[in-house]
Amino acid sequence: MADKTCELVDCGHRACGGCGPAFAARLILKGSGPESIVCASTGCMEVFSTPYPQTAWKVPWIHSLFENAAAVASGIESALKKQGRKENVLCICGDGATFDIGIQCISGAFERGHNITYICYDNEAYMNTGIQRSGATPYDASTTTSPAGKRSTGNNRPKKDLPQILAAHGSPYVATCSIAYPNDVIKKVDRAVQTEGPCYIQIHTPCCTGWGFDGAKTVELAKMAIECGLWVNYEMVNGKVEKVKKIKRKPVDEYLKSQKRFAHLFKPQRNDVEIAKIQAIADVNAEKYGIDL
Amino acid sequence: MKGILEGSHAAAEAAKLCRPDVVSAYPITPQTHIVERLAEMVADGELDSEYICVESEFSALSACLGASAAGSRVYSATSSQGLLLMTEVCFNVAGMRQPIVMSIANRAVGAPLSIWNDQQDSIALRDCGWIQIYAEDAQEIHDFHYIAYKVAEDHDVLLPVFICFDGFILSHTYEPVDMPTQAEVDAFLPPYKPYNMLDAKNPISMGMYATPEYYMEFRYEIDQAMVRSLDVIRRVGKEFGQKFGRDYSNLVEAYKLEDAEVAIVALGSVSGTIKDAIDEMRADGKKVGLLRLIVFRPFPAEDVKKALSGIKKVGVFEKNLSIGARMKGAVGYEVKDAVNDSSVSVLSYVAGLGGRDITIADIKKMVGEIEAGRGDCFLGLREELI
Amino acid sequence: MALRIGCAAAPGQAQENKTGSWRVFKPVYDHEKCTGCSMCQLVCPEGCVHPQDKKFAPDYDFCKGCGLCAAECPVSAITMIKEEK
Amino acid sequence: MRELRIHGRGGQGSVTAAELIAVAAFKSGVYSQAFPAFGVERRGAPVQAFVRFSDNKIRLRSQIYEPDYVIVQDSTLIKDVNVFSGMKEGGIVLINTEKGLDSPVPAGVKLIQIDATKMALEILGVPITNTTLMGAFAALSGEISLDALEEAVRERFSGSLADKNVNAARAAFDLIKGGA
Repeated sequence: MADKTCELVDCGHRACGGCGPAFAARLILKGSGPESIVCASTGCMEVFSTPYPQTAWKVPWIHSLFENAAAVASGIESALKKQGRKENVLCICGDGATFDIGIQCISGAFERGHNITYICYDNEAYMNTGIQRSGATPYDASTTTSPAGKRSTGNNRPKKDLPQILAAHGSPYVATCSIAYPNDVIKKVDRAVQTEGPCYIQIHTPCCTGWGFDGAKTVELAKMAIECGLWVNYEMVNGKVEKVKKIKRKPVDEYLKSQKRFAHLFKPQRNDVEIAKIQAIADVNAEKYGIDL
Repeated sequence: MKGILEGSHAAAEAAKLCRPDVVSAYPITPQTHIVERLAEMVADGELDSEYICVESEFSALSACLGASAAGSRVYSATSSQGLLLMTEVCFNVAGMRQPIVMSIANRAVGAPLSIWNDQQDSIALRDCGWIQIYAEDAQEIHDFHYIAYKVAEDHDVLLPVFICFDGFILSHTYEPVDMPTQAEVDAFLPPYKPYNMLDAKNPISMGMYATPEYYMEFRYEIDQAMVRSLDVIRRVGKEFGQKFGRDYSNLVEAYKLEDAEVAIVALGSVSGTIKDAIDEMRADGKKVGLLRLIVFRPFPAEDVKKALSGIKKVGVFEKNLSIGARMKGAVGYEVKDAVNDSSVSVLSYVAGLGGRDITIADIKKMVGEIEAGRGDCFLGLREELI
Repeated sequence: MALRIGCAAAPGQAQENKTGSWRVFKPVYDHEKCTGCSMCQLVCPEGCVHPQDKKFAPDYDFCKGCGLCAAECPVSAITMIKEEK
Repeated sequence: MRELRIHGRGGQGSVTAAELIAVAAFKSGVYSQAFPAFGVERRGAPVQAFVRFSDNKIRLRSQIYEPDYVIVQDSTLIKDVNVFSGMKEGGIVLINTEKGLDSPVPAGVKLIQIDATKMALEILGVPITNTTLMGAFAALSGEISLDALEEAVRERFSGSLADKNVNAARAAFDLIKGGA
């Protein structure tokens, strides 16, 4: 059972000050507890938490490759089954590993129905390698591989709807959450590990370095994303959306303005056309999930 | 019990008797019969393993890695493109020192697409840290599985093993195989005792990254383990011989080399055809012998040197092509280096690629070329096509 | 110390890395104002805020001075001041 | 060492026939080796399978180019495939044919014709001829005993299917022995 006081990620890790994913890692393990095995993909969290021999993980932890965490977890789960063991098998992977390079392994693991919980810490780009776009990068965000320029307003595609894709695999429990609501993260992880079958949780984890804001504002930014409707917290049980976080919605402007990755939408002059497109994405979310109070 | 069975079933039956906790593999010609047979065994309750039917070879070996890290004995099998798709995981498994055993039904690598045999796939992965053993017949395919697990899991080694055998030529051929009983195998191969393992009661981190202060030493340690495995393979091969009557304490096999003037070096099933060719040539008064490399990684350089000592003309039969290399084949260099004698001619012959059949006549032709000092070339090209 | 085969390690060794040296700004906790709500402990990405006499205080050996605790404290009991070296 | 080449069409059981002959040979006390012509042929396409018999361990891995025996599962193959290719002097060809063969046979090759399809239809109820031809092969070659063949067939099939196949093999064996 979830225990808020449980600390399974050690001090001394090398994340940036104010790191959203580092905060998320602590919350995830409060939700899943010490009887957990963590399977990590290559990524920012892997690198900041495990330079040999200084591991920050107090639970069994394994990293193999960038794209195979779900397959490695499948093997771990099968071995535990054969040995009659009961640890929770968790994947904790970034959005690049999840949305892009690892999606085949994830699809395979979910289709096979392994009893694992796959958690994506979504900081909306490849941060480990220096802020390149991923399938989770939001529309118009400027990254080093989708830079804003004279002929570009940044990333030209909307964010992939991965929770829906995994729900379509027959996942019994899919949830989104955000470090803006820490107790909600803990609760959802707890529920996922207690649900039999492959479960998926996507946690919004603002990255001060990648998005361009002050590390003291990590939680504030996460809240702003929810308040403007660009991030929606919900649970999907057996494919049906339940328990949506409802809000009094604000325009997207303030959220965008707070981050360097969207600065080109405001300088040298405000780009009303593009901001309207992003507002439309939030409006569609609001309609689709019924988030408006 | 002696029976007659297909080479791939000789692999599957041995894998079963090794009691793997987890099996994960993906179908690919000509390996498929192995995974089909194992799936059948699981379905019939003959084999009490978790069988993970994955979506790719990449996931097959990744799942094996996870299961092995969680403390289970695991098994997989593949060929060709499948092995290449696993390449990244292969390096990782060796680096993480997981004693996984995998059967390789050797097959050519595209393009052009070819389902037929050569050894390009496993030779291409020679540097990834897996022990590579090459079988000549179905009996060796079978026996090598027991030896492989015991060597891999030895705490002086802790390295994964490829058991390589020629696709179709061995995998699809029926021939006699003597199979031990489960009790005999259990007495030879004890239950798996992991060195590092994922366990909530004793948590550790595995597969951490190493900064420049540490990386080289980890790679050095893997190489040292590979070097140590030479003796461990000899020891385990000898022990196997004492228990089962088939001795595998030699990493190479010398056939009629003592008085040979010409030696052929080869890996795998073509060695049988070469032996028949040698018998015919010897009947005609030609002093030819064979050195078969049973183990290619670790490379048994001392054994090769010793076996070839006094022989001035050596030809290496290569079922691989190291594109752009002067000698053409990859194995020749290592034989030449092991011999380390400028008065000895060591030449490579690339042959049998993509399933091109090798006959006794081809071997005789190769010996003619070795004698004439013409080599580091392809053998048996269809001149009309080039 | 000899390497552990397979690039593996047991927990505890991350604490050798005293990340407190990264700090430019330092959180100062006003225990008069502190209500003991534990928000600072919860949000700290380092996990280096610990209970102290029913209130909370950071472990300066590891605090990187990000200021999240100060930003999220509901009663503004934490102030960030420039670190003096 | 003696060598056998089987010609058939994909789906006719040529590879199974080669395997069962090898098993029967092994049970008859000689070393044997069976393998298919490694290909990607689908149902209906001409295929080949091979068997070697020897008193010593078989090491040779090449395909078979100069067979002592040839079995042709379907005489319609003869117009597409040179089933006599490389046959040894004194070799034996066993052909399944309904009407009898009208094309010439190489000199020195002994031809044995049998309407295996008719026999299979009568005994098995289906036109699958491989066990019938195996029985005939046992009789004409002496490489495998009928008892060993029966054992091999019973290991592969079970129940009445095994009985029927054994009966088919036996009938063909008796037919050849009686005619010889």
